[in-house]
Amino acid sequence: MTNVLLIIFTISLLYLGIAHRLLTYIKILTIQGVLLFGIAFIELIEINAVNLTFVLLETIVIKAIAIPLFLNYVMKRNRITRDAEPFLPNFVSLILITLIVITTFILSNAINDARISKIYFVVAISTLFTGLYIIVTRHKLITHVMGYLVIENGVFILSLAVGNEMPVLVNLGILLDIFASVFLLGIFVNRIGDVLKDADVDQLKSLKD
Amino acid sequence: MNESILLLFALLVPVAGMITIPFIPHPFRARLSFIIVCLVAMVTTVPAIKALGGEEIDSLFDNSLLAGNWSFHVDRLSAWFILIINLTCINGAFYGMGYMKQYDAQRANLSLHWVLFLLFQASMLWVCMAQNGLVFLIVWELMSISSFLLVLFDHQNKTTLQAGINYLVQMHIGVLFLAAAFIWVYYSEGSLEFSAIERFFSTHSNFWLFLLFFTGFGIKAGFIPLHSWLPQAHPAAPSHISGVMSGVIVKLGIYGIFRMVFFLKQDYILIGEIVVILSVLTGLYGILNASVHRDIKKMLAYCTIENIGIIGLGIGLGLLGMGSGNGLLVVLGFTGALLHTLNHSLFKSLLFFTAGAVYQQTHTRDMEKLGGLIHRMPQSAVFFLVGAMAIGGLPPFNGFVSEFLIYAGILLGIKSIGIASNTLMISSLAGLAFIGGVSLLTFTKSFGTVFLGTPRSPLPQEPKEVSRGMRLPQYFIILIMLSVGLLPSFYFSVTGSIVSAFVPATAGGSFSVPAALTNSLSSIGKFSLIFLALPVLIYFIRKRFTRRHRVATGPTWGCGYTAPTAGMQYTGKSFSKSLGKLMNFMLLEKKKYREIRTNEVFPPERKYTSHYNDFFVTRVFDGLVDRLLYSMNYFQFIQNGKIQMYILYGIFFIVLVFLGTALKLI
Amino acid sequence: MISFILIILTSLFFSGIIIRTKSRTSGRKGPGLFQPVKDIIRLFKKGAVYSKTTSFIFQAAPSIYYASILMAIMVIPLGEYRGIISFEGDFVFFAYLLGVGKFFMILAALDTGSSFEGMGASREALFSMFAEPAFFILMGSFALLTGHTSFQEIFASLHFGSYISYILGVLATLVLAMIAMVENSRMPFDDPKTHLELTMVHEVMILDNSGFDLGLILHATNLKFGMYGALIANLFMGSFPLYLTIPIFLGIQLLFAVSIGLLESFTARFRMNHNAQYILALSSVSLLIFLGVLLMLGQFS
Amino acid sequence: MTGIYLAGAFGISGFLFFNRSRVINYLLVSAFLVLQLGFTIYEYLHINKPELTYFTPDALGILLLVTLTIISIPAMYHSYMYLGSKQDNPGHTAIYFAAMVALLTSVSAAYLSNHIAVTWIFVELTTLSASALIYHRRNNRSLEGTWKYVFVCAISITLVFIGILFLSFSLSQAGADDLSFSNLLRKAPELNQFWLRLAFIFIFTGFTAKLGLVPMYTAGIDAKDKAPSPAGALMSSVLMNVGFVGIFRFYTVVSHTTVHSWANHIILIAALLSIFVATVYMTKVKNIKRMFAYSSIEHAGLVMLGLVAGGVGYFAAVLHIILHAFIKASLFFQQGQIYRVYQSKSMYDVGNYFKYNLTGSMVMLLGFFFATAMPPSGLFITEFMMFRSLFEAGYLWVLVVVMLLLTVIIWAFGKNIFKLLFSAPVAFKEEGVEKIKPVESLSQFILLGLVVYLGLNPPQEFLHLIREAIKNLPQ
Repeated sequence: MTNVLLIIFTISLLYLGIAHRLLTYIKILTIQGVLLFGIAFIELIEINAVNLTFVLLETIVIKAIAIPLFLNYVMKRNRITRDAEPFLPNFVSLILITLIVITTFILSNAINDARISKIYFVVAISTLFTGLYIIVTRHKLITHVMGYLVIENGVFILSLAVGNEMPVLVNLGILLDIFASVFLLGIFVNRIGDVLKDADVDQLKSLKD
Repeated sequence: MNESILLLFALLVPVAGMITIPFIPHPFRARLSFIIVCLVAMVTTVPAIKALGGEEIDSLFDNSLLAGNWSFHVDRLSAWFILIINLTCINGAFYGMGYMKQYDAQRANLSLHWVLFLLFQASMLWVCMAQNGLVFLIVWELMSISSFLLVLFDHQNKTTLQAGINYLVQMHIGVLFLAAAFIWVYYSEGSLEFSAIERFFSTHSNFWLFLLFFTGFGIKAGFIPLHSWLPQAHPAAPSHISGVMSGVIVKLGIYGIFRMVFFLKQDYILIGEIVVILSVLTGLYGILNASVHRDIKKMLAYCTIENIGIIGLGIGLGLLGMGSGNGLLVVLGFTGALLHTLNHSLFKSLLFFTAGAVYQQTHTRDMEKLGGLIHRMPQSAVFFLVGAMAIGGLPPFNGFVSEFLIYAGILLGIKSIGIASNTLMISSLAGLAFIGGVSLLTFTKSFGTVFLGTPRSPLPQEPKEVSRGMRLPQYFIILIMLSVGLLPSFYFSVTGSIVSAFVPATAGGSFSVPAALTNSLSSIGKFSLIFLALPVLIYFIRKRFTRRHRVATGPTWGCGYTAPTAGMQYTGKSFSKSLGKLMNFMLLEKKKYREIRTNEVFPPERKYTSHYNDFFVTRVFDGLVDRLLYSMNYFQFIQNGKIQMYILYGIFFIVLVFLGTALKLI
Repeated sequence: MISFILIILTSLFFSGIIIRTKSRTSGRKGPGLFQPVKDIIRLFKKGAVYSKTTSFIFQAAPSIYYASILMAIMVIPLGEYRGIISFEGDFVFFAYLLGVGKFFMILAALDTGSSFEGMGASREALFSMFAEPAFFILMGSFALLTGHTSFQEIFASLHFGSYISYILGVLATLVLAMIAMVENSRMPFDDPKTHLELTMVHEVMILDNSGFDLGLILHATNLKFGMYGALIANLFMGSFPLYLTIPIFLGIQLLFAVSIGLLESFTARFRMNHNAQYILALSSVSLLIFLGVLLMLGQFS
Repeated sequence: MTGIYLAGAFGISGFLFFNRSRVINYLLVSAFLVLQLGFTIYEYLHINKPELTYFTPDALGILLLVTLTIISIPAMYHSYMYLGSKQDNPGHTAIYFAAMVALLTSVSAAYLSNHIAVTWIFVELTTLSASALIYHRRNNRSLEGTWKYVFVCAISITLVFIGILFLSFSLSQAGADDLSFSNLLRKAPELNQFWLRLAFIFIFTGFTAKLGLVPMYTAGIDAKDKAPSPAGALMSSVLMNVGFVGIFRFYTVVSHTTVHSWANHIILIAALLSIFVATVYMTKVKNIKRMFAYSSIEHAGLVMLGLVAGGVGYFAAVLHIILHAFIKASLFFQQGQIYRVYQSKSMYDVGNYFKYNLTGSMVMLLGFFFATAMPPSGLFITEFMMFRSLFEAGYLWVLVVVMLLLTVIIWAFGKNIFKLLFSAPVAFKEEGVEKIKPVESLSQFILLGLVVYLGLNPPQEFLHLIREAIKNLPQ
């Protein structure tokens, strides 16, 4: 079952590559949150109840509901245009993300570790690099935040792989990522929106040598 | 009194002075600085003289320094250089007191200057005493830094800044070479002590390590092609600093080379030949450049390069002597070099001091703007004249003595077996003679242009003779110069004892100086004295003869032209123009002018300027440095302000490491 | 001491012979043999005119110049008989003494502030600079050949034996003679009888000298001739006894003077801007001598 | 004590945040400094005694903690100078001090933590508190700097987290759960190579953002540039050391495994590239603060080279990073005074500083010599040792390249510094120039004096601590 969810998750990454609109991005993030909820639920069923509740709350409440709503709000407030404005055509993005997935697949062959399921590794690393890819190839600040959220999702998947043994790590990661991503990035996108009128990365290129 | 305590004083006194000077009233700073310079000189001269007498002094500051003990050692070689340093520094400080009066308004700057002068002297002294590689490098760098800051005194001037930074960077490169050499020694011998270098030389091939040391010290000494800091830094510094720098700092490069030479155990011939060739080329290059430059201090700086060539020639001869086991050649070469080191420090500081006097009175270093100063500053003119004669190696002054020793060495070396060394020697002989000829041309030109004739351009103020305080040290220097010129045997015996203490018996160290040589030297002294008297005698006779004759004065004979102007005089540039033209493959003249076109019926006033560029700087280094800096432009995309790129670097790095690992590259 | 006296004697009539030779070749009778000396004595008796721009250098220079030549002459030996000054490496002293004289003459010329004299001084400095290496290479070669480094010992032990040595002797004579020409500013490097200041070398330097000073300078020139002649003569004396060497000396001086006269009569001077290369060629010739010496010593085998 | 310290310091930070009174502000800051000092002394006396499970004051931690405490006092002093010179609103001042206290506290905690995850938490906290400092001026540029810094650091810290996950994979293979450094060190030979390599790449790359190495150094430059100069001083000294602590501790673990030489190569590449990038920008940059920031990059690269070379290089690396912190801090403090004189950081606007502020210009001059490792700077000794270790480790070509680059850096650095000190500035009006009191430069002289003292004649205890800090590395 987790495998199915993880594969769906990977498909969402591909979709991310070809999505035109920011709203679609938000939707994908919501879907990913829900998927993560599922995976976490199945995977971490054995750990203690408090931790489990915490993880589940984080995924469903924060990742699937709060953040998408917040992003929506930011977009409306700053009147950010709906287009994602990638540097590269979506077609190329699709190819590259596919390549990322394939590469991680090949790479995962090197693992001969019975305790860690390869699929977690593949999906997590693909997610990580897709997130980085999104950051690098998109124009807007808000897409950077979205890319960062995608990376966080990848990290979450990765932490699930050891979640059974070290729930502390999972919790820690989640806690601080919530803090960093939502609180800080949110505030800054707001501020930048206030100060710069158009949350476009183009305006943030004055600090250079 | 224990000598190590004296040495400790050499550390404490300057530091105390450096702390005190900024806090005492302005008028006393220069004087206090001079007093401390004298004090330090005193406490170091005592051990130095003892060491020259054979009592070497060892001193060990037990220190928890990471590098082990700070060992200091005063042997004869150090002593010789310590004496030279002290002599030049005292003269420099004394002269500087008078010279710096013109900058009295810049109080902070002056105070810094005198503080640095103390550091400068102390660091030079410590360079001569340090026996541990790391400590040596530290004091060596301190010396470079303090001299660099002293050069920067006139920092409002843009060229001064450039020259200073150039100097700093080149000194740093020198230190890198030295550091590499010491590290190599440490790597193989496990110690940074100088004795480890000796051990290294006795077990390894000598050539490459010596090359490293030679390059490092050679930058300081100003061997071509590593000389380019010298003609820039010397003119930029205040004159007494140029005097001390040229008189001593470059000599410490020579000191280093001497140190290493005395550690050598094999490869004498190869190293000696390389040193000889390089030195002759250095001498020729230096003097040829000196002959064409119109900036008086730049001329002197190039002339320093020439003299380094002569000293290097002596060292090379000594090495060849060690290689062939010819004790006499060893002694002639090394004593010639050591004595010329002293001589050059004397006449070069004298010349720089007079140049400073000229600059102080006229505010220009451009010889072509001067002229006829002998009428206004007769004493300075005589100083310069004496300096010029001495530096040209003309008897009865000291330059001749050391050059004679080197000539004698070459003549001895000619007899060595093998066509290669024969030819090398005869070429050095011709080179040295040629250097002498060009230096005659250079100094007649400089003296003639600056002091003789009539003033070539109006000066901001009427020049007058400089203060007594500035003249006194120059008299003192001339006195010592004459003593070397007239009593060469004494100085020879001192330097000879230094050499015999260092050269191992296997390499011709056990030599006895033949009677012919001592005879020659005493003859030189004797006949120099006669030569000093003979013109006086003739002049006296002439006076007697012409007393009753009618003497008239009139204008200079203008060859029929009756309205000559000062601007029509032969200039320094035209004086050396023919030489410059002949040597134009090396003396790169840069002219700036606009031709008159055929249709210009009434051409407007126009200018013609020309100056000479340093061959190595223009043809080699500028291009390299420009290309290096230009290539930096290709990497300016890195910090481009795009945050996506910044993230991309991380991805790239990780991916590259992945790939590298997968492909077994890392 | 003998050589010193002989050279002084020679100097008295050296110029006379040259002038006489030149007159004869051009079909004139010419002045008396001692006319140049009489001219000098006349100059000694005359008053002087000094330029207002000059300083004490100008007045002192001729004396120093003269003294330097006198000192230099003292170094010259006569065959086995050493000069007044003689020590190992004395020829270096000799060369540098001459340098002192030249140094002051150049300064004196510059002291007048005349552009013509500066020009002459510049040329003098340049030419003598190029002549310097030739002399040193020559002496260095002899030092290698004989194993000695003082004039007297070199000349005393200089024996011409093989055919190479004759070539060497001829070449050495040529080089020394040419150096003498350069040092004295004679044909073919300079024409003392030229009438255009722009083309003069030595003569233009002393334009402003007059009276006693000029006399000193002129006599110094004669002394210099005698000195170089003596050097050449020494090449051929070896260790002959005195009754042979003095005639040889006088004969060679005569020959030298006559050949200078002939040379000046039948050749034209070099182009000024080519002078440097001809003078430098002397160094190359001296190098040939050096190679010859190496051959003689069998170092090529 | 650690608990008390953390609670107290964060408490003070919180109070500072809400406090608007000047007097109370002084009191709180002094209280923090006293607390910091007391804590440092306490930890020094209780070396190697674990507290709260996750904190152990080991030698390295103590060394860096002392460094931090020494720098923090002048940092606070210069903060008052800085804030006093502009009429800031009290809210901003409150945030500034709260953030600074939080920054110092989290940095201290990060030094002492013995658990990689705990280190990670505090490193994340430093990012947050530093961002408040960078944004202090509240203009577009500082906003941009803050945004970049936070974003790049967030990514980097995520990478570190991924690395920690991988590390835990490799560890669970070895059969233990504990991610404390001592445990890792104990289990080092048994760690799974594959996961360890992955962990190393990610952790190293992540920490480069703090230490200032290629590849993630980029945003740090903007941050140091835009932060007020006392904050810049902290970022370029103590905050850099946090990155060093992270890498150093993990490197110590790695050095006992089979991937040691592989890790060395990665570090070597990063270090060389860092020095190269620093060289490129030192020659190009026209902003004093950015120049200092690039100089920090250079030194971070050198420190890493020392680690790579091993042997005496370990010693040199630790000494170097400590001395560098003092030098860079004093340079940044001095930069604050320069800004007060010229109201500009651009090389084009400054000049003749020697005339306007004699003592300050002396600091600048000495700082330049010290930062370029010329005697009597202690860095001369450490760089000499590094060169020695590189030579001994056989990295001859690295040595040559580094020497060349350092020469270019000296040239570029010197050109700018001497322009600042001695050339007359263009279009600068002398009338309204603020007179800087010499006493304001005192702290910088003390810091520089420390560099000489610790470099040329270090006390035995200090040397002992450094040797203790590197004792776990293979000798």
